Amino acid sequence: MTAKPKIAVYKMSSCAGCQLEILNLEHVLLDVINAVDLSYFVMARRDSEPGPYQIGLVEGAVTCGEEIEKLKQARKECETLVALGSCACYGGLPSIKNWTPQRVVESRVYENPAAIHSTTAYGIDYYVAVDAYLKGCPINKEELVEFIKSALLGAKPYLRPHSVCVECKLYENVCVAVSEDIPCMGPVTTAGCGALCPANHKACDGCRGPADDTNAKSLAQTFKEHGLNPGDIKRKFHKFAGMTPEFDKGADIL
Amino acid sequence: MSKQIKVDYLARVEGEGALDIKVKDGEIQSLQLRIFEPPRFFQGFLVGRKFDEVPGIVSRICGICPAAHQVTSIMALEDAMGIKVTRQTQDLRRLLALSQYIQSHTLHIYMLAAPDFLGYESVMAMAADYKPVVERALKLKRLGNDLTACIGGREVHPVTAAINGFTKVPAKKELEGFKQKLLAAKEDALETVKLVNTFPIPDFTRDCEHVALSQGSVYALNEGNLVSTKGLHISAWQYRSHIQEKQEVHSSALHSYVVGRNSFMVGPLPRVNLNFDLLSEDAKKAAAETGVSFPNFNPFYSALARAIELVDAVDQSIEIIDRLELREEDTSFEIKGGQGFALTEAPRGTLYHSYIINEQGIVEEADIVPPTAHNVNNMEKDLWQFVPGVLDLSHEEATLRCEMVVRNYDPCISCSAHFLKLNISEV
Amino acid sequence: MVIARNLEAMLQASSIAFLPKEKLNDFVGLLTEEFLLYGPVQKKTEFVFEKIENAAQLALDYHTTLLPPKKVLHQPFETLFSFSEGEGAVDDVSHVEEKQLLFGVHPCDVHAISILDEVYSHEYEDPYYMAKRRGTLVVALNCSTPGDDCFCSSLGTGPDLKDGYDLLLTDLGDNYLVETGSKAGQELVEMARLYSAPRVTLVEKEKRLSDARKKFKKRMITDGLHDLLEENFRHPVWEELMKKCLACGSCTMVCPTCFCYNVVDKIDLGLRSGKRQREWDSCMLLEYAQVAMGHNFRKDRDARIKQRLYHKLAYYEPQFGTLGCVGCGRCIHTCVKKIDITEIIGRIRGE
Amino acid sequence: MHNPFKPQQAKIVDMKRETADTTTYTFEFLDEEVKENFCFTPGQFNMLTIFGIGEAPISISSDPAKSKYFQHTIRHVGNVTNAMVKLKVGDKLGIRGAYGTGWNINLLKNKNVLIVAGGIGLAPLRPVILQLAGQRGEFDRVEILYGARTPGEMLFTDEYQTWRSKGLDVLPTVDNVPDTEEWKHSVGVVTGLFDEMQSMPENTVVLTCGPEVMMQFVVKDLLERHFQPHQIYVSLERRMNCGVKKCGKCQIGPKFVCKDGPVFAYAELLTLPESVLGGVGK
Ligand SMILES: Cc1cc2nc3c(=O)[nH]c(=O)nc-3n(C[C@H](O)[C@H](O)[C@H](O)COP(=O)(O)OP(=O)(O)OC[C@H]3O[C@@H](n4cnc5c(N)ncnc54)[C@H](O)[C@@H]3O)c2cc1C
Ligand code: SF4
Ligand code: SF4
Ligand code: SF4
Repeated sequence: MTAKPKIAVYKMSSCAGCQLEILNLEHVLLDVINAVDLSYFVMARRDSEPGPYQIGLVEGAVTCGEEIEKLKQARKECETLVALGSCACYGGLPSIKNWTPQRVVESRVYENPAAIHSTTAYGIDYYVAVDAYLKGCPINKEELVEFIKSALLGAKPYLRPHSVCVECKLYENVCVAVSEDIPCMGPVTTAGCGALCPANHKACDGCRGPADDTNAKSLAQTFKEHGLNPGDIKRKFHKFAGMTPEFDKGADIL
Repeated sequence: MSKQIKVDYLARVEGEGALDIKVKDGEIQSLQLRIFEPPRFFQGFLVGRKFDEVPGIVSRICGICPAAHQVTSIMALEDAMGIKVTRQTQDLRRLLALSQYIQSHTLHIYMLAAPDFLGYESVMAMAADYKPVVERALKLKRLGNDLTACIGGREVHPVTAAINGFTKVPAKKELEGFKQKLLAAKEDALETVKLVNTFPIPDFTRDCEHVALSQGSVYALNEGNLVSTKGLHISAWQYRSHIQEKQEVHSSALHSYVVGRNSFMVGPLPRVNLNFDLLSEDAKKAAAETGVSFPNFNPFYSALARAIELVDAVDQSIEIIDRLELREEDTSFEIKGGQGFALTEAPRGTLYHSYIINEQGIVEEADIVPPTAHNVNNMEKDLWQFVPGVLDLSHEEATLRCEMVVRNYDPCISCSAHFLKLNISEV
Repeated sequence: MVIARNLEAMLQASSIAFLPKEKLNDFVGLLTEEFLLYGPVQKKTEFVFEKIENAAQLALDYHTTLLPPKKVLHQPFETLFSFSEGEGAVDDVSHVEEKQLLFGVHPCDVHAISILDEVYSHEYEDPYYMAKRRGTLVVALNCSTPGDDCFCSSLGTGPDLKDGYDLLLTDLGDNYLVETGSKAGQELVEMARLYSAPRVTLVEKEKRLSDARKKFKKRMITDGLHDLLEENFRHPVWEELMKKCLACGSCTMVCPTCFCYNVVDKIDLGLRSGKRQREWDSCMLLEYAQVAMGHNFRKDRDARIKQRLYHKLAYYEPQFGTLGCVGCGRCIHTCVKKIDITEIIGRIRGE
Repeated sequence: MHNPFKPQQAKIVDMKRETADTTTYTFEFLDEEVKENFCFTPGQFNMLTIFGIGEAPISISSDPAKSKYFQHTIRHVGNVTNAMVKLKVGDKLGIRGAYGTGWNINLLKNKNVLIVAGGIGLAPLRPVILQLAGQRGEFDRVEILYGARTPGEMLFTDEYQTWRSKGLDVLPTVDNVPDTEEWKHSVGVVTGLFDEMQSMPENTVVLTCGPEVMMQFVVKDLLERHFQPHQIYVSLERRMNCGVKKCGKCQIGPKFVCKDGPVFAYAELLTLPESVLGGVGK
């Protein structure tokens, strides 16, 4: 085989949970290290090898000017740029702040907000071209491994594009929406997590963002019929992926 | 002669920080532990969200100790609504916390600290020469993660912990399976203590206040009062009257201190120092065999304290699994407005959450202080004392040593950046 | 291909016996010695088919399970074969017939299994399904309390059953009436030394079933269904459904007669070996009809909704000689939007 | 039990780059018995496997008379087909087939044959073209209209001469001609050739394959020229994961494209409720 592909891990505004998932690949970590070169990975190593890299994994939302610069640099030095996790895909949880005027949010946290240079939280594709999206908060490790393997094979990875409901059915979970009347985001959210929340008897929180052919409006309507007020519905859609037009439509219900 | 120690990206810590020290004629001119993670405004955007979203949201403050944030926020909210949980819920939360100790301590000892002491740049580099050691680390870490996933549904950002209980209680059979694995892991934990005890520990002691939760009857994790080596003894609701933050000109981070006194340290070393007698018998025995005495004020022994806690975590987990009967419980409750407080011991140290919620359950105010925010002040104080002692070393060596001082704390910069009120000095 | 529907074998074997309820435990115990036993068990507020070890686990008064017993024969995930570098495909997946038994299957699901038998043996045999099927006995259970969404009585697929089973139970209060439908079933009766029941019990059975028939809340008129649908391909109901439907795929995933699957290769990190797997797929999903270069033959949600309904109600018949719906009501129950196949047909009929 | 899902190992014995994104591969099965027994009719397809990546349905593009060494002409567009680019002569991969219902050569006997192909769509038609050429006397006029995007994207260009010498008419056209290329023939979509062709509806059978939109226009224009739906045969493309009527993906109405097709009489498609190739549907 040819030289091991070089991988860089970048961090923007995030909790580091997605990159931790790389180290959480214990059962295959040594195989991963055999197959690829984690060349730039500040969380795990002191020395870093300079670019260019074949694959750049970008974690986190972009929330300030420095990050925009850093991101553009990353785009330049990576052949394939991957949004790692929902923050990088859609702005993630940090994007909740976007729905309140920036000044108001800042003044809740800082005594002297004038010097804060925080920008609207966006996913990375707002600024640069992105080749692949590993959704989830955090990402699903299996999908990451799937992605790495496909990259080694030069193929497009199989990442589920459909709703969480599909996986709920494959694992025969009791549907929290139908059987317990708990408002669930599963029908509009991308699968790939193994329908984790419903499997744990909890509504899907929409962390993986809109699935293919999302009909958020219709789901929001159902939420309303089941007694949620507009504030509740807004909070559901303006959460991990509120910046996507698909979920924004759900939040729009009156 | 002037010298500059500059670490642009502090490696093997969670989050992004830098270290900048300027020395002139043997004297420190400036010392900055810079945190350049941009703020994410959790405390800002929590306002207006519903109380039951809080655990899931605060979890995302930190991917390394999400369960600690979740459980602490849940306890603060329960405090606000006057909810008392069952013994089973307490035990499961404890077990969840212990699983995170196992995971996080193993990660720190083997992947973040060991390379420093054994002379490698990373665990990946170490793997070539120390394969069995690395494999042991992976095994232990996986066990911690698996246990977190079993109780919490997932290792990073678990999902089951909820107000007044768990959305899903693990099956007794499942947990019993873990007992066997934990029994087997005990040996690995003891080996870890031995390994850490071989690390060359710099001779460095600094007299500072060590702060931790203390519960009297068990090794404190998420209950008890906050106590210290200098006589602090308060409960969660008194936190703000005793612990505050101030801005220092030389640093961009806000500095936590005990009112009327100084910076302080939280984390495994203070915990072991303050609660040594409550460690499991085997943990105490393992500690005794190292020949290191506690209480101990050399921060480089933090890794050893972690290893000792690892043994204790394994023992405690087994104990809890043995006594848990596990049945589905009624987790319903009534929403009430109010203010609540909680203090817990996350793997990295004391964590504080407090909320005010209104009658509809909407958050009106949130106050969160994570362990690293507590420690930053102390890290800098350590460095002020430490740096003069390494000035004779090569630049490279001195830099590494300074980084190690920071890594002793296993800092979690994402956490701190999002809660410390950054020093925003206008130029 | 005929399985357990072999009429001749059936007639020979046909006999009736009693299984007293207090003997159920022993009977199930006996079965578990011989077979991997799957039966309905309770899961929270719902029911699922699961491997069972004793009768106490069974919930025989169940309504409809979340997934049909299909999941045992055509599994949600299934390995087709493994492969390795140089060797190509290695058929290491045993096609040996496993001895298993589906216990307490409702008539609608028995019918659905018969339909799948047809699908999987039609022209090309599917070795994975057929191996499992050949080793599987079906102990059916007539329905006495249909669920809110059931409409099998409209389709003649329930609440009673005429064939497709090895044994057929009917709850008569203190006893189950046991009818044999195959030689294998007869052997079970003999093995368990069940007492034969007098013919008059069949009257009692009929009474219970006619009580059950009165309890159905939903119905679907099937007369001229094929033509009705053909004529109404452009009915306004489709556009309304397009606005309503979430395209989540649940309705097809739970359907006992849906058989579509997707295939994925799982290779290991060394890239030298792996396995080929199939998993359930759904025509309700956007990717289903997508081909290379992004072209999609059913991009619009209404096209997919129509595909599902037409396939069930108009296309199965020319393909497999039977309607593709057995009236189990799962697709109605599972739908977050409560889209209801019986209402749609009613609507088109102008009811 | 015979397992229809298990691919047989086959070896690449020859490769020929046709265009920038299309290659013709010649295969033989490794197993002697499989090689001996393999046969196919024009228009049928195989399922090609690259282990670890997946499977794709690909038509057989060679002469059915020489079934021991069969060919596939593959356009590299996705996972499986792109992985083929990296293969060399001697490399092995998995193949199973042949599947589907092809062009019915018997229906063409003593008739005029009009072949209309677009892009890669010429590949599934090549076996029938070779058969027509081989048994030339049994058919009346044979006309091949072929459109590609550019001259460089035309398939089998070195064979047109032979086809013509056997008495088949070949009319090529391209959508456009880049400055770097030379082109002496028509420019424009393939239906533009209808004005130039000899074929009239009388006693003619049309075989067409290409992108769906192209076929849609072909059918529409031919109908306007009074060809009847039953005279027109089309080869459809659908997603397929099995090739043997099990995975369900390729269904259109009660038809399985993998078995009842991929070749259909247009008249048959018109009976389906779902619209195919611009047919109204019911
Ligand atoms: C009967 C038939 C004959 C064909 N003959 C040829 C031929 O001779 N030469 C040629 O170059 N192409 C042919 N194709 C098209 C070819 O099958 C697709 O281009 C190919 O499947 C793309 O697979 P991929 O893995 O490279 O692409 P990807 O887009 O990565 O496909 C992934 C999966 O999607 C499915 N898929 C995607 N596109 C198609 C498609 N168009 N048709 C069916 N399944 C698809 C496949 O199952 C594949 O496993 C034919 C298609 C059919 C249905
Ligand atoms: S629980 Fe949620 S994700 Fe699962 S099937 Fe129900 S609605 Fe869909
Ligand atoms: S169920 Fe929903 S919230 Fe939970 S992990 Fe999956 S996508 Fe995220
Ligand atoms: S279409 Fe609906 S009612 Fe009919 S068999 Fe399928 S799931 Fe049951």
